[in-house]
Amino acid sequence: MRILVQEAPFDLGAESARFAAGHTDIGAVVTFTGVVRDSDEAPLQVMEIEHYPGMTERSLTEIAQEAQTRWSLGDVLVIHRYGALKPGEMIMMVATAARHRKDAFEAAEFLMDYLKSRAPFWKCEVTAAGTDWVPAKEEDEDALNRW
Amino acid sequence: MRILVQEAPFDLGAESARFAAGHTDIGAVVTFTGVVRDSDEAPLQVMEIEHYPGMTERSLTEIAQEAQTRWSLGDVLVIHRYGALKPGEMIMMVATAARHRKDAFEAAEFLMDYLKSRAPFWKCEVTAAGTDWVPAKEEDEDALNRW
Amino acid sequence: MNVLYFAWVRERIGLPREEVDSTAETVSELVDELVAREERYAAAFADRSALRVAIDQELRDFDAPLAGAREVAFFPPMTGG
Amino acid sequence: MNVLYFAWVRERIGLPREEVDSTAETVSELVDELVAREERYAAAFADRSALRVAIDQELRDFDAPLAGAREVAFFPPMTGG
Repeated sequence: MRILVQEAPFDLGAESARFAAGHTDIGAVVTFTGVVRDSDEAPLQVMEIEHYPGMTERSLTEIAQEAQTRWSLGDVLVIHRYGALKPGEMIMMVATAARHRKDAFEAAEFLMDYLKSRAPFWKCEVTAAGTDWVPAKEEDEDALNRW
Repeated sequence: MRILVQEAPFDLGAESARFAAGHTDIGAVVTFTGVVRDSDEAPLQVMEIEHYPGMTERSLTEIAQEAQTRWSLGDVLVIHRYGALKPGEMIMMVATAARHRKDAFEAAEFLMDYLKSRAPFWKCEVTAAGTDWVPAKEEDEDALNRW
Repeated sequence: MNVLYFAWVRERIGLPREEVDSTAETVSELVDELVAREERYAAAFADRSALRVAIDQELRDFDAPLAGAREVAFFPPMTGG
Repeated sequence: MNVLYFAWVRERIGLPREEVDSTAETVSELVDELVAREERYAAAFADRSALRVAIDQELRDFDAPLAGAREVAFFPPMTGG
């Protein structure tokens, strides 16, 4: 298990390759990558991501451990950035490895659902019109109920 | 959309990075990678993958197009290898890009479910005990019913 | 028409493809003709429910008509991914 | 105890953290004390249902006891991922 909280960009290619390499007891690797998307209204200048140092690492670790309890996983990786990100930049990634694809997919979706609503990150969109804290979506809170 | 059927290894890192790069209208990228897993019984020497040239490309294209019809996707990638593969080698990958994570996850699972049972590949496991054609799993056929 | 075999169907029949002259109107009739030829075909087609068929690279049923078909392929259920 | 504010709660109150001397027994009582202090706290805590609270870096409810707490944090619902 590997949990990284960092301001610097990460290399999706290198991380994916490293994560998937050298296993002979797993058959399935799933990755999810979150990308800064342009705002629906005004062009996005920057996405500011604030977090709660200490609690962030703790909650990501708890979520990853919970995934390992619920599914039979060979490995789990979570990387989440904070700071100022531009449109098109990668915000975060999770990766799961399992013998079977169902476990790898479900665990990755579980990680994402929990990370959205339970890891202490807050996004603020900066456009020419000003700054806006991204509101939490009810559907993201509802997504937790399926687990 | 990009469909590749090839004997040569592919570079998961480079493919993932290229696929996810340079979009500002997508927020979610999901990849699935299939890895040659060691046999449950005897140590696996080689996994021989046979396919039906022509029909393979056609069916992968149809499956990817169907995914693009059913979900709002920015892009789809499918790479599938054939030939002799060793344990730990990557067999195939799919990648999906979408505005929202639900579309990217569902489309990737749909691609995998269809690819398992509807793309003309056949796997043969070679161990010290001989060769065995991997039987199709009933659960893989059943998995199609959810779409 | 061109008849193709894959995986253990190919192994049992002993070749990957052959040109077959046939007046069969459906896939089932074509299989009947092949089975009547030689034991190796009978062995390959012993359990048709364990087989899949494609006509011109599209999955079809065994009762599909062969009119106009250029390529017919027989194989076990697929195991991609 | 150490009280932390994040996102728009931090912006409304105007600082990211402060040391607070309090005899509040629950989170709600602590919020009542803060709100009574100055308008900027009242603005930040106007709608408590829009806020989340963590005690020593664990998510808790507003009626959670503060006994032994070293760090209390207030913030809007999280938007990770």
